Amino acid sequence: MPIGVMLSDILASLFKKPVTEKYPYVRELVPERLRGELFWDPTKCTGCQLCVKDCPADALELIVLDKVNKRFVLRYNADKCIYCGQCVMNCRFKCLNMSNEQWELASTSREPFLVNYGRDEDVQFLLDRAAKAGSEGPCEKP
Amino acid sequence: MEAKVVPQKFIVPIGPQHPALKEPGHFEFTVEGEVITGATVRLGYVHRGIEKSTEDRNWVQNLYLLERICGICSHIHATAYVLGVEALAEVTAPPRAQAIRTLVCELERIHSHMLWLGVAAHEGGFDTLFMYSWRDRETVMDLLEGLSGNRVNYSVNVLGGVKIDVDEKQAASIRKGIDFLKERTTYYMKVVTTDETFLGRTRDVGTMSYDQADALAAVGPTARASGIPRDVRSDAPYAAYPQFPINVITAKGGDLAARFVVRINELFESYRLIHEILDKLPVGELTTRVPRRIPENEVISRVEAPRGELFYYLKSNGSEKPERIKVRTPSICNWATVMNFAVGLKLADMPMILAGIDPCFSCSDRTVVINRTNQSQVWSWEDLRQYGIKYYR
Amino acid sequence: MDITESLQTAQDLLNQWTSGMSTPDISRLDVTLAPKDLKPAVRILQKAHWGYLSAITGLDHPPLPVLPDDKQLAKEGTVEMLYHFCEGAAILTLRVSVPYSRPVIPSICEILPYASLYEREGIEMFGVTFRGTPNTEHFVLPEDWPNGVYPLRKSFTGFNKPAQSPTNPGLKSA
Amino acid sequence: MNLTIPPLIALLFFPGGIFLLGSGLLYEYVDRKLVAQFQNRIGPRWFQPLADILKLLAKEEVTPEGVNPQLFVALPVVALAAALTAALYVPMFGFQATFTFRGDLVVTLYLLSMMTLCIGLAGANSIDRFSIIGATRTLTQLFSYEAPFLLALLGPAIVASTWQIGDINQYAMTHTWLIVTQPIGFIVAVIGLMGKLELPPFDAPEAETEIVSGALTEYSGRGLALFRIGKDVELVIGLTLVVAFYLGGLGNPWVFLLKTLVLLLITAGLQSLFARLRIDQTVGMWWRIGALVALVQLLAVIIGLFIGRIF
Repeated sequence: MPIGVMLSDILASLFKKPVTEKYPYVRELVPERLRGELFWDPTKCTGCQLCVKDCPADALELIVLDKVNKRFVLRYNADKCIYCGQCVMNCRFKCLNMSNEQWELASTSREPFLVNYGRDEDVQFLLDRAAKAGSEGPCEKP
Repeated sequence: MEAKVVPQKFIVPIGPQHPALKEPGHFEFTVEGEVITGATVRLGYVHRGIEKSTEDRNWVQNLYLLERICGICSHIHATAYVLGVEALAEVTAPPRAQAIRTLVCELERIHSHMLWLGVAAHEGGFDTLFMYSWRDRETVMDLLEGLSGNRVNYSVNVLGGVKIDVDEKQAASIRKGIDFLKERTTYYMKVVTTDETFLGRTRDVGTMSYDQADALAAVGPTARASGIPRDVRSDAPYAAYPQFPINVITAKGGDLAARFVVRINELFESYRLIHEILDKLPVGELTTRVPRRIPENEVISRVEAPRGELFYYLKSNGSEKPERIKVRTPSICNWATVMNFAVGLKLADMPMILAGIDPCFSCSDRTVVINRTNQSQVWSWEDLRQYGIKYYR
Repeated sequence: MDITESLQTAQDLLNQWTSGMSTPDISRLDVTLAPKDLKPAVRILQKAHWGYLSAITGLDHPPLPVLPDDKQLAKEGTVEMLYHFCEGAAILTLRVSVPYSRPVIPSICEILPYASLYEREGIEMFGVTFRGTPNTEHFVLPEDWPNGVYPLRKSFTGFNKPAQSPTNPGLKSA
Repeated sequence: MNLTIPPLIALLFFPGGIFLLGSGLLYEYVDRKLVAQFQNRIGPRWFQPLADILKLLAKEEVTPEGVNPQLFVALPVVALAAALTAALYVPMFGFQATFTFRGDLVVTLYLLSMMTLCIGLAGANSIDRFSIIGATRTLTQLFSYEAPFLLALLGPAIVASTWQIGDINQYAMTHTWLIVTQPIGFIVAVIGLMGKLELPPFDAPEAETEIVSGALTEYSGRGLALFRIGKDVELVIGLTLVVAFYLGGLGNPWVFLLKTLVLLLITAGLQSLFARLRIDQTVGMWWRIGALVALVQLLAVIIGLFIGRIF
């Protein structure tokens, strides 16, 4: 009648280091394929909207300022994003990628979760337009 | 609470909030002393209305919605769905994609069974086994994270293939992890089959004979522990299972101990299969094109989730969105077995028996559309959203 | 038993009640039945040990919108219940269709007790009455769900106005 | 080295009172840390038990409906008081017991049982279903381990032919360790202690996966804090008794610390080694095995003494 079969294991643990990870004091390496925050490269985008169409969480919005001159701003709602990577998959021009460095995204305010990607002047133009329209800020949908 | 106790009918409620259940479900056990004389179940505390929501999203978006039915067996839901959609669109994913899907399925099964081993041990008050099995489960979680980039909701599948590839480095780390797990699993097998105190809690507890399991249409490891060789992976092989056949694991006992044995033996089977897939991984493309509009048809897709047979019914109407998606999860099938076997058992065994079928509440609850707040108003999704926005401002 | 053999057996068993039959793919057989024939059909399957009931799927077929210049009479909406039986790789589907005006299907719980959960779901989601089902309590919907609202029917698109619920007025001020 | 201390100081500060409470928390910490280490976890930080208690004391105490309020308030106080009183008759930390008289062993054992009795009553006082089931289990368990535990402590008392804890301690210090001469008694005493403290695997009365927190489900704030301190104090006293009787007595504070910690290591190991026993298994085990072997041990001791006296 064997009892206490785990005896050897628990005795061994007595002299082992606990396996508990001491995050955030000690950070483990994250895998290369980790899907963190989304980044967008405005130079390659053609404005096909495929990323927006298939986003399961409606986290993406492509604002077309000038279709001919390829002036786009990608509005990315990081708080809605479910980090599935479908947009990256959909993009035929490889202008989207998910970072494996930016993944500690928690924040106490809402501002960091709304990201406008694009050329600086385009983003500024958009913000100015929003300010002129008298709305509360970039949080409002146009 | 009423200020009196009716002695002849003493009901012990378990849930919706209860330390034994990490997920919300409500059970009422009528007890006499320690012996149970009646049992009822009420689910629906985490209904999210997924079946209805699918009708509002396109075929690609639904993949991620359905993947989130269950956090533990997310990949298998996505697999059932993509196999169904591919059948509707009359395309077949390339062999390499199918093999990688199968590989992730098996890794997920390992993680689910290890998780179950820990939970079941914890329900029996054996916290040491719980801690150890979850510690070792981290190995497979890390493998999945390294492979897909995420610990849960791997999003490996896309319509028509998979997103990720397995290179030699990945394969080597998987082989290494699996070999470590194999050694640990051998040890856990020894613990659950020989430790007298643990066997005292599992042997002849919640026994379900072959005929009973058959009559109640049990699925998955619950059925296989009663000797029913029911496994979709071998009955109706899908994905890469035709090329990589499995041996169906069964046990005779039908009690809790048998369910432990079946699940642990399935772990060994998964290890074997993973090695085999890695050795003979077909070369080729990872994806194939799937049209955005799916022709009108209906299809049934069955896969073997870690908990048992997962059943998808998909109906398309020729548009970008599905007409109807029905999901029947294995937990639903197995509830009947628990409720039928509770009577006559001891209250102390109940948490373990509940855990014994490996219930998944988020799997069982998935169809309600609208949430109810404590204000007792019926709120629409939009109202809730507005409320949430107001609340956080 | 291989797939075709299983399906042939099922077809033979059900022949007398069948009002329509199709094989959408190699492993499936769809059999259309009248509601009154459902119980004997399920009983004969159970007696012959043909598989197990894997799921009951509900399908809503709403009435097609009638255009003003269309002379055709509006067709009544129907609810179709699909009883999926699985045996190995073979899937047999019994299709039972009932009109909105009289959505009554006999319950199969006395033959297959475990069908209760699926039937309760059908009651709540599609408003089908299963005559003789042992338990009609809410299984997945909240207790104070309004009567006559069936979420999986196509006509249901959500509640727009927050309805007052009589059950718990005390918390309203919260 | 056996020191004496003025009674009032002994009662309030050392070795009773404040100091005892502090060491109770310390021992709880050591216990939790050891179990964590056995399970390959980190475990709590050193002030965690104290922080728990302070948090509980700062919280509102909810008196549930349907209980007798006086009893509800009084039971934790009585439980803690009984545990603290029991400490006065035990040679704590290597110092001589504050009070001592012939037969104080029996009184101590009864005072230690008060704690369990109070928990049982607290559960039965409530109308909560988990509490009532917990109370039934607590009291059932009380009746099962009490007799073997008593018998196990009786063995040393018989060989020392005294009912005074201090004298037994003296005897143990001057003779071969009783763990060698009465090994069965030692095992029964340790396991009995674990049953008394409702440590795993004997935690069926407060099995969280079945009945939430057993008899104490309805307790919150001050009441729960007092019960918990009481349990910690009882842990110290129980360890002290077993060490004094079986592990060669308690000479001075260092010996006391060392020996009790070794015993704690053993109990922590046992806690992490087994699955929780069902209440029927607990009772069965105690009466079928525990009581029997304790009785055999006792008989052996008596016969041994008898033979020893003849020759």
